[in-house]
Amino acid sequence: MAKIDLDTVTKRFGSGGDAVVAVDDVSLEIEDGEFVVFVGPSGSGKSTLLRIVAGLERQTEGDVVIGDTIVNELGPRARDIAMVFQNYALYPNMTVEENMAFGLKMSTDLSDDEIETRVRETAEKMGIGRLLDNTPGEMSGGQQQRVALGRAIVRNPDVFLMDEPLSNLDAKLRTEMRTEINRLQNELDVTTLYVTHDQTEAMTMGDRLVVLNYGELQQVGTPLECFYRPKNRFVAGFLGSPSMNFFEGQTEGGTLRLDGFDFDLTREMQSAAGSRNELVLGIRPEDAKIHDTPRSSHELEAEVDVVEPMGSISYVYLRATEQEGDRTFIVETDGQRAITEGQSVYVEIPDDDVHLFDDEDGETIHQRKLGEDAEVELEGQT
Amino acid sequence: MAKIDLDTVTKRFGSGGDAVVAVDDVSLEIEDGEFVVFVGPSGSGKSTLLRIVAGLERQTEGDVVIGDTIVNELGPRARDIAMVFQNYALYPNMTVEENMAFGLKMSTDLSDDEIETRVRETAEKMGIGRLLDNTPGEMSGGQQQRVALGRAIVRNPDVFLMDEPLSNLDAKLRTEMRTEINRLQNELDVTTLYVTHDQTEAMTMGDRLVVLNYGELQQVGTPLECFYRPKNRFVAGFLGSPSMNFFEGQTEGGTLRLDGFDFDLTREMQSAAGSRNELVLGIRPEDAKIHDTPRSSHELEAEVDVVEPMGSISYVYLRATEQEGDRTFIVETDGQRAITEGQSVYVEIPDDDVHLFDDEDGETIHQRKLGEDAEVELEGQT
Amino acid sequence: MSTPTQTTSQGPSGLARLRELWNAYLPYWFITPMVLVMLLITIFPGAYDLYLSLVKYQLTDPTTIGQFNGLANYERVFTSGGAINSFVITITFVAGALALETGIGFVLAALVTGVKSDRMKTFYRIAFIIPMAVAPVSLATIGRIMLNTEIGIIPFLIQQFTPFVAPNFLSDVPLLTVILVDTWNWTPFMFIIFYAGMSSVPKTLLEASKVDGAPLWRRYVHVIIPYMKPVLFVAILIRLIDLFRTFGLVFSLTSGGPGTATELVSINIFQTGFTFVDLGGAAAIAIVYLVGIVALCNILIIKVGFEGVWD
Amino acid sequence: TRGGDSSSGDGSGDGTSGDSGGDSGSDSGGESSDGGSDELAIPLSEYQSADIDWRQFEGSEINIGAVQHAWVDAIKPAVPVFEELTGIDVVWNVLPEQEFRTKRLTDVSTGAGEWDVFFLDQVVNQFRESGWLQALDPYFEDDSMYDEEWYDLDDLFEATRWQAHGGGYSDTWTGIPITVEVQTQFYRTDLYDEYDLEVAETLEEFQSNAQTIHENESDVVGTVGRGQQGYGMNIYILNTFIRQYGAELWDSYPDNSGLDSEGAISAAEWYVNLLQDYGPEGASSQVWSDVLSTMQSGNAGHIVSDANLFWPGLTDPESSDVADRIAVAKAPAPADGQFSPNAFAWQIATSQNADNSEEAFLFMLWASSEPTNTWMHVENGAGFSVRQSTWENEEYRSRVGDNFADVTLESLQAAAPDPFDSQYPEWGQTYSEELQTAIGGDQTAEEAMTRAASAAEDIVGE
Amino acid sequence: MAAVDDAQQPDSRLSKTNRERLVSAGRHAALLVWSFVVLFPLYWIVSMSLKPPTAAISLPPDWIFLPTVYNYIQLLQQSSFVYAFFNSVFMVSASVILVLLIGVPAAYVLSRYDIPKQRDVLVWILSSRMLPPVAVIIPFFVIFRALNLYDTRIGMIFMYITINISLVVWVMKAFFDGIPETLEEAARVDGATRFQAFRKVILPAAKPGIFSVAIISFIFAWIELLFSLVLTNNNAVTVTMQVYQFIGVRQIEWGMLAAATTATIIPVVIFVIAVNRYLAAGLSFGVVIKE
Ligand SMILES: Nc1ncnc2c1ncn2[C@@H]1O[C@H](COP(=O)(O)OP(=O)(O)OP(=O)(O)O)[C@@H](O)[C@H]1O
Ligand SMILES: Nc1ncnc2c1ncn2[C@@H]1O[C@H](COP(=O)(O)OP(=O)(O)OP(=O)(O)O)[C@@H](O)[C@H]1O
Ligand SMILES: [Mg+2]
Ligand SMILES: [Mg+2]
Repeated sequence: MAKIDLDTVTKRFGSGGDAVVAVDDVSLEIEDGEFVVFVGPSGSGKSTLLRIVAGLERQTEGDVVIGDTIVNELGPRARDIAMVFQNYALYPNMTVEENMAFGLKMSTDLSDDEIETRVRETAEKMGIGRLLDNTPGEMSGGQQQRVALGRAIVRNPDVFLMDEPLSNLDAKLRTEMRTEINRLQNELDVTTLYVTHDQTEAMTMGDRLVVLNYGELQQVGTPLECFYRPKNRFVAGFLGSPSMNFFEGQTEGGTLRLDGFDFDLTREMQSAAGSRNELVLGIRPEDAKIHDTPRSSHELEAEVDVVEPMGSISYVYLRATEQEGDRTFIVETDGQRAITEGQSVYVEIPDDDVHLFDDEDGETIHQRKLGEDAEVELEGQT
Repeated sequence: MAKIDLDTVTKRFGSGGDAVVAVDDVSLEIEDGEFVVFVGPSGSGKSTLLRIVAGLERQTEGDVVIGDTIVNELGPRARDIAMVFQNYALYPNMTVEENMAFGLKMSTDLSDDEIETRVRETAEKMGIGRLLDNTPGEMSGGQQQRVALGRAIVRNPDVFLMDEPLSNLDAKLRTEMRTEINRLQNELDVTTLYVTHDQTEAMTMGDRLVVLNYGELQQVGTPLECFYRPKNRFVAGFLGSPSMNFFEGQTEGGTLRLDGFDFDLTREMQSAAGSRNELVLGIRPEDAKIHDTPRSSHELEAEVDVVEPMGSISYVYLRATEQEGDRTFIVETDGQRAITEGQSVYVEIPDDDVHLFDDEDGETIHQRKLGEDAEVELEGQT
Repeated sequence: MSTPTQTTSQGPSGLARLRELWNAYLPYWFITPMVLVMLLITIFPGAYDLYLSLVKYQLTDPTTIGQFNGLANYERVFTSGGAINSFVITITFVAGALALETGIGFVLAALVTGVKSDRMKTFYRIAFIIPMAVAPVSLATIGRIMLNTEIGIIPFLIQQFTPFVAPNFLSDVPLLTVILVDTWNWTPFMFIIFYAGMSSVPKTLLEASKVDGAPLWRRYVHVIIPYMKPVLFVAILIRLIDLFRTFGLVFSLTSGGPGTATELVSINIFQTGFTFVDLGGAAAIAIVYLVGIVALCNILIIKVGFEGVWD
Repeated sequence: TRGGDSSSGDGSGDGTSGDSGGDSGSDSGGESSDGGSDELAIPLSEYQSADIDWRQFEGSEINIGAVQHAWVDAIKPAVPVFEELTGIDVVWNVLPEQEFRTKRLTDVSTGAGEWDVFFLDQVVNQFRESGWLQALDPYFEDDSMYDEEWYDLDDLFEATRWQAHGGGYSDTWTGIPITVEVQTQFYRTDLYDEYDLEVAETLEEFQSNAQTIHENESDVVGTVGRGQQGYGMNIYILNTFIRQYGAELWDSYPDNSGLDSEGAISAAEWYVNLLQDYGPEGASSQVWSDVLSTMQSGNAGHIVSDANLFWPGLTDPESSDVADRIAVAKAPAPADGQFSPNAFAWQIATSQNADNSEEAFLFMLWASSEPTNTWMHVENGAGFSVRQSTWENEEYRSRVGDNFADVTLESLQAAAPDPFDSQYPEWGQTYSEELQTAIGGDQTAEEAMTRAASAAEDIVGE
Repeated sequence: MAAVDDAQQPDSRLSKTNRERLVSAGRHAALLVWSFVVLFPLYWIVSMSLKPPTAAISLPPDWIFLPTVYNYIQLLQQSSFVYAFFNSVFMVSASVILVLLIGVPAAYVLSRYDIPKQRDVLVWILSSRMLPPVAVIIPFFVIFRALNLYDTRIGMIFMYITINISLVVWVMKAFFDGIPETLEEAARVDGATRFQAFRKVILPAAKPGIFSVAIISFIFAWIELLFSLVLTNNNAVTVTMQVYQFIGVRQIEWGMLAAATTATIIPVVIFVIAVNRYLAAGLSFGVVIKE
């Protein structure tokens, strides 16, 4: 009933030479009841895409299909959606209660009592029950955001569009809200499009992840797929925090010569690389390991630049001792491990955890290995 | 020159019975050049505090001292601050360039050329160099936020006030911006008050962390101090994501009886607990360990409720097999470890990693142990 | 019961269909009544005046009425001193009054906006609106007596309580007097609109500009005024147009005198048409004048920095 | 419909407060419905004696467009008499002068004919020549409508009849005169006593009287007089002196306006100098109401020459501070000139397009007939009779005072009205503007008159 | 918003309370000066209406006098004045409601939709108030008679609409332009039709503008003279005409004129007081919408 099809949708702002292509030829099928998370750098067209689905923006090209109808011509009202705006867009002259009740009044025949009950319930869930009589101007940023969220979920639409609905909430509240949204989505089986910048949300909330860059689809898949099997360097680098470390280099026989160290390619890697000469090696900070003394061949010597203690873990910024450039890479270590800046360490780069990318087009040519279970799970998903 | 003292500052909105106490008797000394990060749940008074320091809101009681002058009487203009507003507050009818140049024009004598140069440089750093001629309405949320940030840092004030300046940016950009802000702050030695909801920012950016709840100061200290030596249950639970797991229970001799399992208190813990009967045990998800088979005495049997795979790690939601209530707790495990829902596991709660809190007032009565190095480092900081 | 009309409605129900139609064509419904009213009030009078301006229509010469006159009426506008003179006077009058009313209106709006006490605010708001409610002819009639050098209260007060010598308002400085009286009468117009416009400047913007270190006047110049620009522009434009057609107030105050010192175009049109009963000539002045104002408005809208406001 | 009756219809007895009493400016014939039950002001028999078929238009209605003139207030209480007499309802439309002119022109020129009867003044020839006016002669000739003997045309002042013939430009009746005012001089008896002054008959005497007062009294100016432009304003006063100086306007129409003749220039010089030297500050912008108010408030010693209709206002203690210290005299004239003050008469007329012209004529006749006119003057505070007999009526004379009555009567008998040709409004306007400029001191009287003359000749000659 | 309330000089030695007091005193001084300028003539008019006629124009003025309501009683006894007064109240109120009903939606469309030749349309709308009434009064008179609108209330109401429509459209367009479109988008996503979004969200946000133009339109119609002069006879008479009846040919009744003028100000004052609180319902969109 609320399947959403985007068919070669393009959106340009402005025209002629100045045009900004906010969404570039995106095709995507979203199943009824599916929860899809959109991620991408700032300005990559996520909001625009949501607005196109909502009917607030008219795509320059392509079709939007909701259910079985092409809705290009239909206004937002006809599409039966609820949306959380990135900028909240609360009605300034209404109280919280009125803000939340507005959609129900407009789109349903519920009695005033029913509306009030539903609004109150939702407000309680959002933790803004005691603010119902406030106007938006009298609330903190997070409270406003929760009103915006509450205003959307109090309704019972076919489609949820949520544009960074939790960005101004603290971690704890965010976890609660995340759970609440997931629960609700499961319960009501509402097709949901969700934009977020939060890695946790991206990885945990959605059935599928859509990665955008410069308005173009980069990868569509389950979160784990995107994380472990990134289609290209962009996706690999974008997901995970801190980002994957990339090292550019040239193959020389079975060896990849990188700035500061050499990396011996496994047979598998070599065959994947084929005739490519310029390769990029990728390794996630949590996969590389730091040793005080050399242990295996796949190690490089590096000097500790900065240590960022995070509590249980620390991020260590390292600079390869022999490198020519001035770049650092990051490795995650245990938070209680004593590492001081300037210290010399050895970094192990396990074969299994390495990704290889084509230097030119960024395509992934070799994916990392996973544990057997994980591998199975991943397969199962796709 | 730009030391900031808050002396028993209180802010009430409204009056009489309806008054909301947004900031409650906060006293705080911030050194010149210090970088202080404010954290706290939504609505805890962070923004209000910043606005009081900025002179946009007049405290109901108490004094604000900047440098050596009591500035209660002075308007924002006289305080020489730059602020990033939580809601951006860009001038809608100015272009990005004009927005950024505005503060410089107003508060300095720089020539137009100099201003332009500085604006351009800053804009490049913010990654919005090509948007200089856009108006705020034509930009994505993250782009707007970067303009707001750029507008503040392009100036050279005595004090930076930043209210969640990175909330709408993607992880990668956020890392970059974080680094940029830190670099700038170090370079210019600007006293900085920074509000954030992001754990990483909170832990890594500031010299000191200020934790607020309901307008009251909970703890002021280095990030690690607050993380490892939380003053109370609130701080312990607020920092770290996912939150620390808490288990309420009663002491019976040397044993803490919790719902679902018993925990033997060490001697040290017992003496800390003293005559208290009702205690709360706290353990961070990353400190508890999951085993397939029982290993030590400090273990409980639990059933896997949900697994949240995050890439390198997974969060496992567990329910103690023998418990009566319906609560779950979280343990972090390796992302590639195969754990399925419904599976039975053993959870180890290492003595060293356990915090104990008074059940009534939430005060910490026993802090966890740290590795020696970490311990030293922590001591060194305080 | 089947009536023929029902066959046409295919929709779910008549009412729902109506609703649909209402919403589907909303902009048309919204704008049509206005357009109809506008057509009614512009087409006929415009055409009528245009026609009159092209024919002989000197009422005292009934035999020639209606004869096509080419551009002779217009020629007279440009050759007779009276009309040209009145254009010049009108422009002076408009410029002076507009500047005063805009300036005072803006300052008042800004000052009142900053008043903290609600009661005082209400008082000022109401007090500053009232002068507009005094009908111009009443004002002029009573104003004449108040300004009278011998028996008027205003010269009396000036003599008694200030070091200045009161001028003979209506005979020595008639244009200034007329401008001042108009300012008294119509500053409220600017005040109301400016005040409402200022009320809608977002608080956050002001806060941002304060933090940015902008002194008061620059906040006005760079933040408040640009934000209010559409409203400011509209108020000024409308007042400009109204000033150009001011009639009753000035006519009752000075009848256009002394001499022709305050003979505005509207007075000139009135005299040509209603006193000299040369309707053709009056229409020609009116048309020339209309063309001038339309051009002026277009120039203002396009050129004087207001580009973009109306896109 | 609404009850249109005003309770204080008959005013409080004298000319001024009569105004405030009974203006139901636009009352739609309210009086007619109530009139029957009330006592009629004038017995119907006064009219029924005439050989006129009063009731021939029974049941119709006439619309009267009037200026806010004391005549309206004076006659209104008597209108039920007319309504009773004829069965014609009267609807009033009373407006201030300026507004009245605008509306009259709109109504008449567009052929709307809303007004069956309307006031007519200096623009009579403008209206006549444009063919809007209906000549009344056919009605005068209709036996069922006019009874010469009863009406007694000759009782009307010559000057008013002349004006009702297009100010001498028409052979036919353009309207019927209803009010007449003549210029007289007003002065302050207390000041005359104090400085031992004699009432001036000549201009020179007047000037010296004005000078005496002007120079000896700090708060009192020697004289006031109209300075404001407008064809009924300053030139209305000046024309008196021009004629008295022996000059004639338009001695040969349309070639010579006479405005730059020696006499005209002397008159202008005299008047301009008088106002400049002994007049109030800002005299050039004064209209009749300023003149009146200044005199009423005791700030002037004289009104050099203005409508005798000021008399009630000046002598009413309610509105005048100097009510008991004012006297009236004939306007001064040059020592070697002839006494010939300006007289102005309002007439009421009907237009070509009016629907009810016959009814209108009956109304005109009724309104200006001797019984009505006498009643208005004797009973209802009026003071502008066009009928000589009224001024000789003892009852009336005792009400207004012999002095006032004599002065007026003598003045009227010697009076000459202005010649209002069809272009009078236009050249009069220019002429008055020039005069105003001269009074304001921006040009000499001679310059003003010369320029006025050439402008007038241009306009008329076109 | 409070735009004018903080430090001018960064190193001001004055304590806030003192400086605040100073700023506020300066502000009130300026405002009181203008209040005097505004109120003195009004006071004079009112006092004229309460004085016996002679005192009305005597100098030096009687500052202290025994007020008399004689003039007002006279005024109330004039059925024609009372009739015209309420007639005007009715016609003017009706016209204000109608002109808002017609003009506000049109302004909204002009603000939100792409209208071909928008500038020309706007100038055209404005052109309806460009000619002095004296230049269009005759054609209007002709139309009114042809359409049987002469001297009818409907006709006058229509006339009042015509004199205010351009004002309403222009001013309201400017106000609508200032209201963020996001609000409307939110409403439409919430299931509101365009009309509902307009009525429930945009209109409330535009309140200061609407009530301001309502006041101005009311006044414009209320004091209108020339059209009511020419287009009415005795049914649809307006109060302005009644005020001027005291300006006679040889006598101006100052007291009555002042009383009538005062009486005509009263409805305006009442109207302004009634809508006073909406005039500055300053909405701070910025708090709610990140801009
Ligand atoms: N203008 C106001 N009127 C009334 N209450 C207010 C006002 N501004 C803030 N508050 C209340 O004060 C409390 C603190 O608000 P504040 O904005 O400081 O919170 P915060 O810590 O910044 O929260 P967040 O993280 O959600 O932005 C909140 O409960 C809020 O509702
Ligand atoms: N109205 C507009 N006019 C012109 N360009 C626009 C407009 N709206 C958006 N853009 C541009 O389109 C691109 C995509 O914007 P969009 O808001 O979809 O980004 P986003 O992915 O939501 O980013 P963010 O995470 O920062 O919110 C950006 O480069 C932006 O500058
Ligand atoms: Mg976005
Ligand atoms: Mg906040």
